[in-house]
Amino acid sequence: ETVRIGVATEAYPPFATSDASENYSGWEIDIIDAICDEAALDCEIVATAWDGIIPSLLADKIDVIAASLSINEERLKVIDFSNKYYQTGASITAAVGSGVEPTPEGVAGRTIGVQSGSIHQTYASQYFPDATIREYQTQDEANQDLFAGRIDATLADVLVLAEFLSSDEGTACCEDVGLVANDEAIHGLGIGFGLRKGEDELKQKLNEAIDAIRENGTYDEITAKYFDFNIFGE
Amino acid sequence: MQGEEQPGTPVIKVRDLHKTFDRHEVLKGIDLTARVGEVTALIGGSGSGKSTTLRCLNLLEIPTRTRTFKLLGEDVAFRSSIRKGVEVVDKRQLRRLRSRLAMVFQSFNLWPHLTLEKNVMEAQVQVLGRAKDEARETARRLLDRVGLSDRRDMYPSYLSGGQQQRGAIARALAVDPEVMLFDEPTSALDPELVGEVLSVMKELAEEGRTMIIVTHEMKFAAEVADKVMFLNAGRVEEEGTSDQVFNAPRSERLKQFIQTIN
Amino acid sequence: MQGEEQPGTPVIKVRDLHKTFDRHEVLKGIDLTARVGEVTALIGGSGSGKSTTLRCLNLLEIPTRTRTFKLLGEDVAFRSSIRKGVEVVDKRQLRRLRSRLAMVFQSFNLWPHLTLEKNVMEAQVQVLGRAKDEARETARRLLDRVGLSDRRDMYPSYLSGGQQQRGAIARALAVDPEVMLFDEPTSALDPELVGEVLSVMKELAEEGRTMIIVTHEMKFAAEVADKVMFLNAGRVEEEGTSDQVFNAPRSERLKQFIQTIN
Amino acid sequence: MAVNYKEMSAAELLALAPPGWGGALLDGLLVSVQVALSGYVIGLGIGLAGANLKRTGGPVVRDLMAVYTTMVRAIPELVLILLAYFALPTFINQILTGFGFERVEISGFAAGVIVIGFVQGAYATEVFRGAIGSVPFGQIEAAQSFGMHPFKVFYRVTLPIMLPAALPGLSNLWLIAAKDTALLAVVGFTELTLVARQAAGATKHYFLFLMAAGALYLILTLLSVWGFKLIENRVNRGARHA
Amino acid sequence: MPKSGLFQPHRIVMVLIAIAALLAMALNMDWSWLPKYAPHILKALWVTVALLVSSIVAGIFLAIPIGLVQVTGPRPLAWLALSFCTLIRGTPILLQMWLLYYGLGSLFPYIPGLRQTWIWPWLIEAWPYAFVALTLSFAGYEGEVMRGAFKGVPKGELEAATAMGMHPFTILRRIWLPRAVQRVLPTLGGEFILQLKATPLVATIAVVDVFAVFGRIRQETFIVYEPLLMLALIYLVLAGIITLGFKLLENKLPSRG
Ligand SMILES: Nc1ncnc2c1ncn2[C@@H]1O[C@H](COP(=O)(O)OP(=O)(O)OP(=O)(O)O)[C@@H](O)[C@H]1O
Ligand SMILES: Nc1ncnc2c1ncn2[C@@H]1O[C@H](COP(=O)(O)OP(=O)(O)OP(=O)(O)O)[C@@H](O)[C@H]1O
Ligand SMILES: [Mg+2]
Ligand SMILES: [Mg+2]
Repeated sequence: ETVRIGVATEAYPPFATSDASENYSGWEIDIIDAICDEAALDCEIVATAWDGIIPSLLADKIDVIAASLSINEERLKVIDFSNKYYQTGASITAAVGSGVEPTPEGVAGRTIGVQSGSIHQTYASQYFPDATIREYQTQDEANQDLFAGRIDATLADVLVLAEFLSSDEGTACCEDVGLVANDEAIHGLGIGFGLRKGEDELKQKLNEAIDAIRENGTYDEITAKYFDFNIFGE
Repeated sequence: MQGEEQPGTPVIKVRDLHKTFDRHEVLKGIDLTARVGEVTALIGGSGSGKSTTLRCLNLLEIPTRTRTFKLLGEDVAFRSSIRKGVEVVDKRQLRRLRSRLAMVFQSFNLWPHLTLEKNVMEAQVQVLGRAKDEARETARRLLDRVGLSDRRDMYPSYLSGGQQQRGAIARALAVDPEVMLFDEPTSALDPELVGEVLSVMKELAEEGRTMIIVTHEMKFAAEVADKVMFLNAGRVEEEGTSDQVFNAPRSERLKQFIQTIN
Repeated sequence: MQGEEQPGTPVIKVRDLHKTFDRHEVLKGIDLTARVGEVTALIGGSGSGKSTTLRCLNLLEIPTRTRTFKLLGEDVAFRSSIRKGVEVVDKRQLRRLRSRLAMVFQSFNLWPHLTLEKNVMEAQVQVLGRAKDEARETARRLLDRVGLSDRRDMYPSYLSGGQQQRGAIARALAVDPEVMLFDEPTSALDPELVGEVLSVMKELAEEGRTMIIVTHEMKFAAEVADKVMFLNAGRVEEEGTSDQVFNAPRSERLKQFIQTIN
Repeated sequence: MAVNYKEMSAAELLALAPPGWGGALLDGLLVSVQVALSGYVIGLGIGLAGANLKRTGGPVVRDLMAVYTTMVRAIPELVLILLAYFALPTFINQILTGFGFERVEISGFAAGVIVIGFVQGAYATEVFRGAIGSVPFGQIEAAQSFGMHPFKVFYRVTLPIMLPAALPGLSNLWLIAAKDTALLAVVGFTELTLVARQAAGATKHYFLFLMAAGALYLILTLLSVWGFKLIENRVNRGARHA
Repeated sequence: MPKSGLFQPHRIVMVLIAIAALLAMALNMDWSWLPKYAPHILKALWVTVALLVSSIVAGIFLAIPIGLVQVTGPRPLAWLALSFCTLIRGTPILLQMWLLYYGLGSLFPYIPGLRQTWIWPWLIEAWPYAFVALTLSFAGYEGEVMRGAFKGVPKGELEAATAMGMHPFTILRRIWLPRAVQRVLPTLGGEFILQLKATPLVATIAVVDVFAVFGRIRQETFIVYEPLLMLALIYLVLAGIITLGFKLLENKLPSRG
């Protein structure tokens, strides 16, 4: 039986982006391939709007969410997760020399772009009461607006921002101002595959496959193509 | 004041026909018998119920109450329910009977999206199930007969009123009706066009068609009708041969009516 | 066949008026003189150019070509360009002159979004710049005069045709026009309503108003007009006092026209 | 790996074959047209049925139809799409599994077709109702008096006679249907608008791709308008003042 | 239909069913999130209403000249207006919005010196783009409507004014425009509702309107039905208010003519 892997339609480089033939590529896609191979699962990529990715899982339109979804308490109430397959921090990127700092005081009075429905939005609304939060459908659009000067900073996954900072535009306009303080309740326990509750068999297969590719070197091999450091975390 | 029974097979026999619209009783017990080959003229003042009577005969209006309702030898049964009012029990019988009576309307009612020929073919194909070629042949023959063979590919809106009405007569003839019903077929026409329609109707009468005609053309009625019925306020006030009715009216109202008409 | 010049100040003097619509020459050289206090009736068959002549007089239509065009003592100058066609040189003069001629249309053309009183006030306020109170007073007086004082707060669509036309006359009178132009003011009315409008117009004529009237009401024209002009195919075919024109027509066409009218 | 879109010219970016996005845009257009067309046809069906129900149905049916047309025309299509895509399947499946049936899936395509058909149905009901009202009743009676089956009366007489009156409204509805497909982008359904946005996001050539999608929609609109003109000329054959 | 029709037996039953359904929803479903988000919803509701009203007002002001020049000329302007209407009506408003915000907006940073001007603070906000897109869209649709309305005013009524020597501008202001507006009034309620239905699209360009707030509620609570039903209800009520407003307005105007 095929397992439908839900990825977000919105570009989320370097983890997952689509080309003109609707082929998705990126680190996360490569990892999924490896895991499916390892677990001998017949996987099929199904693109879903990020905004509706959890409802899609619940509505049985997909079986697994593989869209850099952080494992956190709120989400655990509704869905189940595999073990983490990577973990990174959240950082703030701002215009060069803007004086923005990754603290509540450091962003006071500024406009911060976040992806709607992401943990970063939750974090920002909880910790940055004095900043104006602007919600974007995709992180990519937040980056664009940061480049365009329409927002002062953006809060997102450090790796995603690193990708942006390495692009021409990112290099030209912006800089990383550092990681925000960690809140495990929000940032969670790393990134895992989202599953419907009760799918224990599938969950176990995924967990075993994650362990296996970590062990046999496939994970590192793929990671080396995209990053020059360890992204698995502790 | 109903006339005595006469010889000949009755094709329509209706007794004590009542029709009420929203509490207003329009027909208050009409008796009508039409025999094969007979031409009946219905005359009467405006609002006396002539159209309603005619429309009840082919059941475009359903009678509110009636004792006998016999069309073409078949009894029509009605039933009444609160939700739907009175209706005919057997819908297929209704359609079958209607297809054997043909109606010609005051305002022609040719179908504007079909050419004249197609208008005449339509019921032949859709109701009688004739083959198209056969229907077309009949259509051409009948259009020729009413003097419209050169107009058969035109749409109705391009024809004069008289031409449209002759087309409507051809359309009615096409289903070989056993009875033809006419509701003031000339009253929507300009005076100079009336003649052409009446002459077609006169021919039909002479052929021995069974016809029931509502008309205001008294001269025409006197000439072609075997029987004339004078309606007044929903009742048959007087009835007889056209000679009796026009030349020896008995009731006051009929006398008055004949006077105002002339 | 133009009439001889007569005494009195001419308020309108037009010579050799031509008007062409899309290559079709509708007016082929009209001469017209209207004097103070004179009532001129324009008569003629349909399409002869009566309305066009009248509309040229207050320049709702711009003449294609004309020798003299004098309104209220002022010469009107025209210029012609390829892009805009013929137009009046001085637009302000145009508006000023128009405000001193008033036109009453066949189809009344009261403004439906304004009450009757507001209709009569509108031009007074917007064109003559009168104060609202003064305009309202004038409006009431004139509506009273045409017998509509009890209708002044109604919207035009609630009035009968005759009432609307009387309202339109009041609206025209409100700007104290020096000449009144009427284009078949009664022909859109039901026969029983014509009388009330004609009687208002007759009063105006008796008061000595200068009026030019296009009409098909020959009896009315014969009664009130000082001068009658008969138009035919874009030309003034015959012209004279109403007695001359109606009782002693010279041209064949006029004789024919008078015959068909009666 | 990742294509370097930076170096590519507009022509290359819009090329039909990948890495150009032209083919993807055209595929998106095709999908949009398919959804719009399916929804439109369903809408027409609902509209015809609805108009007849509104005219001849009992008071209860008429009121229910009124509730349907009013509600659907008042709620934004975007909200209806979300309801159809996320809430409707859960709801249906709760019922189905409750009765021991298999679960069904509502794909993005199905959700789009359902919503567009449902919305179009409400508008089409009104269009058809008005058009049927414009048919002289005598022409319908003439058909009845020949003993035609009511169904035939409708599709052989009433329908073709009312068509000229209905066409302008139907043409508007089609254009609305075609454009409403863009809303499916928010549930991640790959139609023209979403492809344009993906292309824009991937290449950073926002202006180019959004303009390209706009041009495609415009062409579709203009072609449709032209097509409806042709149909109109055809159905107006019998009318004296076509 | 008689006015007292509201109290026909089957209608009473229908209303009762509707009330029962609402009650069942209120009692059986999960509304625990409502108090927490109520302030956000109210604020966003204000955004929706403000965008709706402002874009309608501005759109109508644009639509009047757009409709007018198509009737009066001059040719080039008429042509321009027609093209504008075709363009707006021929493309989805979602796309227009994205074109303005992500397309046009992405070009501004490349304009040297723009960042230093007074206009920059406006350019970096999202709502001006939403406002402009909604306004242009409304102007495009209503321009077409106004064209028909201007054209539909009987010529004689304008000639009557011309014949009295009114200035063309006075005619427009006093006769033509009021008459045209009067003609569109019955259809305007429907157009307002269509515009209301276009407002949720602003959520896709980072404006937090009602639709966006409910998107966030769904994201954060993972509750699917309740927020959507509530959202539908809010739009129903807004549309109801518009309809009611126009009913009242129409009763105030002369019903004939
Ligand atoms: N569908 C209807 N609903 C209500 N009343 C009707 C209906 N049809 C006819 N009537 C009424 O029934 C009465 C008789 O109408 P009918 O048309 O039969 O008269 P008629 O004799 O044909 O008159 P006419 O010479 O004017 O055609 C009239 O008072 C008419 O108003
Ligand atoms: N705006 C126009 N464009 C083209 N032709 C016109 C126009 N106005 C009038 N005509 C033509 O000019 C001719 C004269 O028209 P006009 O209205 O002056 O006639 P009339 O004498 O008033 O006739 P009637 O008694 O029917 O009103 C007619 O042939 C008419 O078709
Ligand atoms: Mg009758
Ligand atoms: Mg005239």
